[in-house]
Amino acid sequence: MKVVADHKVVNIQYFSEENYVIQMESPVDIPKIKPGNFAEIKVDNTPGVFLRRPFSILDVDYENKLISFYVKVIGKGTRYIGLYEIGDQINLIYPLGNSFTVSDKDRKVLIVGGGSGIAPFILLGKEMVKNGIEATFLIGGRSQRDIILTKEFAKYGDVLVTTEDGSLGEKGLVTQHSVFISPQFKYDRIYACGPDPMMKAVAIIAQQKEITCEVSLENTMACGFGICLCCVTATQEGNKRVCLEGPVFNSRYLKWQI
Amino acid sequence: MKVVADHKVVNIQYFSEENYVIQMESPVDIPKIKPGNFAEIKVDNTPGVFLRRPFSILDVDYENKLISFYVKVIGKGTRYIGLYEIGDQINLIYPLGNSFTVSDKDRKVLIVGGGSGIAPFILLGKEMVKNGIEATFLIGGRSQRDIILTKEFAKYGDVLVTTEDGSLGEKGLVTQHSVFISPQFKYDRIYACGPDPMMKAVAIIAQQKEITCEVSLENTMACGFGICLCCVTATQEGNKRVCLEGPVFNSRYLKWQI
Amino acid sequence: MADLKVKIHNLEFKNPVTVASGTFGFGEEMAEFFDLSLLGGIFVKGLTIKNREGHVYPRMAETPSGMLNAVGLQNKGIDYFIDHIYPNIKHLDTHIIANVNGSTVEEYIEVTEKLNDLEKVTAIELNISCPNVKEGGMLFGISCPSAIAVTDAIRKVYKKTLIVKLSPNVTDIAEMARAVEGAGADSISLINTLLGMAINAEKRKPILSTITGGLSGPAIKPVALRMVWQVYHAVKVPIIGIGGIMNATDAIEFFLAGSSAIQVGTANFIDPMASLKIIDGINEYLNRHSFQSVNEIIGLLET
Amino acid sequence: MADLKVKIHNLEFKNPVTVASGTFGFGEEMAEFFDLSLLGGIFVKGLTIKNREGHVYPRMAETPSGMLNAVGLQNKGIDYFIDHIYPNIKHLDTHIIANVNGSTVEEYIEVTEKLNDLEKVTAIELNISCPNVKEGGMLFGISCPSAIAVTDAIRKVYKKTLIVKLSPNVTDIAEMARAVEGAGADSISLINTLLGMAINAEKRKPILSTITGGLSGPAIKPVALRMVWQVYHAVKVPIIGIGGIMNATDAIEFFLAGSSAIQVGTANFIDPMASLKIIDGINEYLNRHSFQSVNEIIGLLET
Ligand SMILES: Cc1cc2nc3c(=O)[nH]c(=O)nc-3n(C[C@H](O)[C@H](O)[C@H](O)COP(=O)(O)OP(=O)(O)OC[C@H]3O[C@@H](n4cnc5c(N)ncnc54)[C@H](O)[C@@H]3O)c2cc1C
Ligand SMILES: Cc1cc2nc3c(=O)[nH]c(=O)nc-3n(C[C@H](O)[C@H](O)[C@H](O)COP(=O)(O)OP(=O)(O)OC[C@H]3O[C@@H](n4cnc5c(N)ncnc54)[C@H](O)[C@@H]3O)c2cc1C
Ligand SMILES: Cc1cc2nc3c(=O)[nH]c(=O)nc-3n(C[C@H](O)[C@H](O)[C@H](O)COP(=O)(O)O)c2cc1C
Ligand SMILES: Cc1cc2nc3c(=O)[nH]c(=O)nc-3n(C[C@H](O)[C@H](O)[C@H](O)COP(=O)(O)O)c2cc1C
Ligand code: FES
Ligand code: FES
Repeated sequence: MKVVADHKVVNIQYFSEENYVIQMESPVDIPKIKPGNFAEIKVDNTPGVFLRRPFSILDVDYENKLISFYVKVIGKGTRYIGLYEIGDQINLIYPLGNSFTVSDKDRKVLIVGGGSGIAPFILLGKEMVKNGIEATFLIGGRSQRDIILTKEFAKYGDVLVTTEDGSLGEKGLVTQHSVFISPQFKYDRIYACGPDPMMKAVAIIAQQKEITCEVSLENTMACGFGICLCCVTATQEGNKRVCLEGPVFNSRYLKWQI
Repeated sequence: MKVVADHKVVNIQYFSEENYVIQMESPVDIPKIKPGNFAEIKVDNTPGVFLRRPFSILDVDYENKLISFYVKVIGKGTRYIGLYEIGDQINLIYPLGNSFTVSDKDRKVLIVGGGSGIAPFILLGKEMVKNGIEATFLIGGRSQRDIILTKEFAKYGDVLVTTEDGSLGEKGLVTQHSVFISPQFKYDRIYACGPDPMMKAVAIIAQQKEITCEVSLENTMACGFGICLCCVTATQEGNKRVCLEGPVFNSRYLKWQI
Repeated sequence: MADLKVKIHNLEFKNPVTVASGTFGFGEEMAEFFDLSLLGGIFVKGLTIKNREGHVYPRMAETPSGMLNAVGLQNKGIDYFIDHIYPNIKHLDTHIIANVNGSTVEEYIEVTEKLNDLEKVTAIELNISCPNVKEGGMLFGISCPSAIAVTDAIRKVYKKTLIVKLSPNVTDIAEMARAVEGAGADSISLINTLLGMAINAEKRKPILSTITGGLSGPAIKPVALRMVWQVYHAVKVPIIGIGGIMNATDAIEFFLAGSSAIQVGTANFIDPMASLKIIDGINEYLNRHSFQSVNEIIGLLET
Repeated sequence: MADLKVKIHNLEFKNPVTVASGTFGFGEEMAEFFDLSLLGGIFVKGLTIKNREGHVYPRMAETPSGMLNAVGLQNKGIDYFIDHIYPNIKHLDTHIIANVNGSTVEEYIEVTEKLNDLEKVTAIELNISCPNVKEGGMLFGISCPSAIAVTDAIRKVYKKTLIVKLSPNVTDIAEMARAVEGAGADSISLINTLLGMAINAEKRKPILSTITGGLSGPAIKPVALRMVWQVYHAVKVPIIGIGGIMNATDAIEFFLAGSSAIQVGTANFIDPMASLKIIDGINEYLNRHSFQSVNEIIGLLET
């Protein structure tokens, strides 16, 4: 069964005006969350916001019933969520969607995140450690201020960084990082989440190198749990719901115009 | 010109869960407010609230640019206004509507208020004192908890009270108060504001006693400043806008079904 | 507990709260939220004769108190429904009503004929009102002669309860209702979505891939209520009210205007438990106002 | 500062932002808020041949992101307008456009003929779309032959700019638009209100004294945008877009869909300064996107 419940805001940490992590307390035991799962957040009392908003689950603390999200301000809803106060109630539905494949056959994996696309990778990092898989995180952003949570990622693997303005890590887009042209480049799997062009570029590289690549897609969702058919993406087997058969897809399964 | 501006909430005082006074600070000098004038309050971020809500101006402090309202919780808007926090901004339009007649020919007046209908009578009381007119306030409510601001009214005249359950003052409706059958009953004018049936009952008594009676009407308003024609009341001279030609009318001018 | 049972034609519904076609999938996904047998009925996602991929992305736009959709009747076709979906939902203790679509009268007939044999599909809802695709039949639903033609044809091949779903995109809804009643509809459901459009001003492009789409949600409730009320005064068959129903108060309004049952649509997206809450709320209202049965308030509006 | 001038027929508007009939009175009350000469134009409250008291209270109901009204064309009649209102507003440096109503073609003609002589009334808006009263002519506005009849009759007696205001309560808005264009309309304004209804569930009564009323506000914006876009592709005359415009972004959407000017309606009730903010916002948008003139974005939607 899914959780549909009001959650109490217990912490909001701003990294910049446009990035924050919000943590909430669940009134019930949190069911097992898999890396890539997301939640639908109801944003109350916000003019112009009618539907829920989907967010990847950043982290969970099962013991203390805490769940957190990393939010990047895009519009009305994402701005308003960050204005909640400690103690306010927010209605959540989760866990939604499928999750990233974690295979104990893998030895080394590359995890590529851009923007709010890093959100599902804390939970993925934990799974990697649990399964003895060596993870490398490649995090990209426009500038230094967009690169957050690197200390957290460092707990689960190596962290590489690119920024478009060169203010942190290598200068350029994630796909221009030297790791891709390094002779030591040898990964069993690549995971990517971020803006579409970034995921497509990563998928192309993966294809060239014949490495399995899983991407987590964004999409405009009305429901988030499979009943409206608004969120489809074209696949080898026809249109699939990003919220139910996704958001994680093997990149070769997608009919992307790459 | 009218004030159309965001005002800062500086105080909210609850008398009960359903009654409060909210005070706001104006960013500009407050123009002269006459007793009976009202304001249109914009209630932001409240689902289901699309239009502004009209409220009589309870009191003004010109020097400190403070304006206050007495609000009785009726539905969504009136509940939400009371949940604003100190420092929040609320958009107001005022002064709107006409006002009670203050005539220096009057010696003694009776001011009858029920429920939130007492709101315009603080400013009216002040005018009475200023003009040397002796005012008697007759305040009615369901029970003791509905009778508020009596100390304030006492500054401007005698205060009589009725409650339906007899928990304060005389038991019964305002119109059943003994003042009306007292041999000393002699007023030059009666003012009334409150629920329609109450105002009608007062108007009938005034008519019988041949005393001028002014009532302040409520009405569902879309604009509050005369442009939508949604708030009309039938008068001897046809439909008049309660927000512009009113809210104060001589009761004999109205085509009430009394 | 008030009596919530209502009748639509010769079918008894345990309560008047059903879910609208296209807003509840085929029920399967929603079983993760609550016991579907609590519902009065489930109008499943629109069915067509063949597999349809629907429209390309983007298919959705948020609007003030509503949304536009351009799903375009994505479904795997009637045969897939019969073989792979029906077996999973036929055990439910609620009415399963198939939403039938076609681009020609023949297609409507073909789909309907295949549904005749499904014991647990106790009724069909003839969708002549989907604004999104030719197959959705809005062209049938906006002119009397064609609405009569398709209803009449289906009436001839379908013996169980025939519900016809009307489009609000017409000048005279009462006339449409009388037309399909005359052609044999056992019940009328309304409204489907209003044809609307949304634009991204910054990109200077329509938000939907199809440019226009179907408007649903609370924004359309005043139009839906008005049409239900007009149709209630135009026909004798029971009406199933649809359009922006978010809570029990909304549902009560539709009963008062003349609906015998209601469909919860877009509300399911925002609160998957909405229909259960509405059932509870209706009961609470009936008790509070001392009605024994929901039937007492159908069309009770005092005008 | 971008060039905000637009042309409607042979009239130049200093900017494309006007205010909708019935939502701005006759301007007089609004002069307390700002200098009315800043507006592109003022569509004054609907006029009829005789004094009309309008409908009895209640005339208004709030709805999700909108409102219903049942004012019923309250006005003191055309003669009163000419004698007592026109003199007070004729000095304004903006277009004053009279909204003409009637219950018969003759009444429309009578009102129009009296307006011919008012120099500062540079255009009339023929209201064949008020859902509230017979005199509002919605019956004219929902069938092509009658829309043609009244437009044609007025065209014969009115030499200045003739704007015809369409009702959205029709099956085919493009057909209506072509009909009135063919009958001589110089411009088409749309949409008037959608016919809707609101119910007080607790009292089991309609909220409006007239049971049904006209729905306006952001709720109807998607329908309005869709109709403007359809009409833009159906006629050659300039379109004045109306429906739920609350801010400059909404206005831009209407220009992109094909409007040459817009009317701000219900928004005036919530923010009397809305139209001024919209003028500023349009200018800001044009500058930000490097357009020289608002004319460049009319109908620019990339589909
Ligand atoms: C499965 C999934 C997981 C997500 N996880 C996260 C996360 O962990 N952290 C995070 O910050 N964001 C995440 N997002 C994105 C997030 O849902 C959107 O940023 C949010 O819904 C925007 O809401 P808003 O009200 O702020 O923007 P709005 O005011 O609704 O929109 C602002 C602008 O952004 C566009 N837009 C909004 N949402 C999307 C979208 N999903 N795709 C494309 N364009 C869009 C709109 O068209 C509009 O132009 C996720 C999305 C999905 C589908
Ligand atoms: C000129 C004027 C001055 C006013 N002064 C005050 C004041 O000083 N203090 C105060 O507390 N209230 C005052 N009111 C009343 C106040 O405006 C309403 O109580 C308020 O608008 C209700 O808003 P809401 O969102 O809480 O209720 P809603 O949720 O909008 O409505 C709740 C219920 O109350 C009914 N209702 C709401 N407003 C009215 C109304 N005006 N007339 C009849 N029925 C109504 C609705 O139909 C509905 O059934 C005044 C009204 C007017 C017209
Ligand atoms: C995403 C979506 C898909 C829909 N698909 C169908 C459909 O397949 N068949 C149909 O008859 N109606 C369909 N509808 C219309 C709904 O059944 C309903 O008539 C409409 O949404 C109005 O109700 P609401 O405002 O409660 O959503 C769909 C609506 C939405 C929002
Ligand atoms: C209270 C009210 C009164 C109206 N009166 C008229 C009128 O007299 N003549 C007319 O053509 N339209 C009238 N309208 C319709 C508006 O001009 C406009 O077409 C409609 O409200 C849609 O625009 P909006 O959503 O911006 O309000 C009225 C609308 C409202 C809300
Ligand atoms: S968002 Fe509704 S099916 Fe995916
Ligand atoms: S409320 Fe608009 S005219 Fe009075």
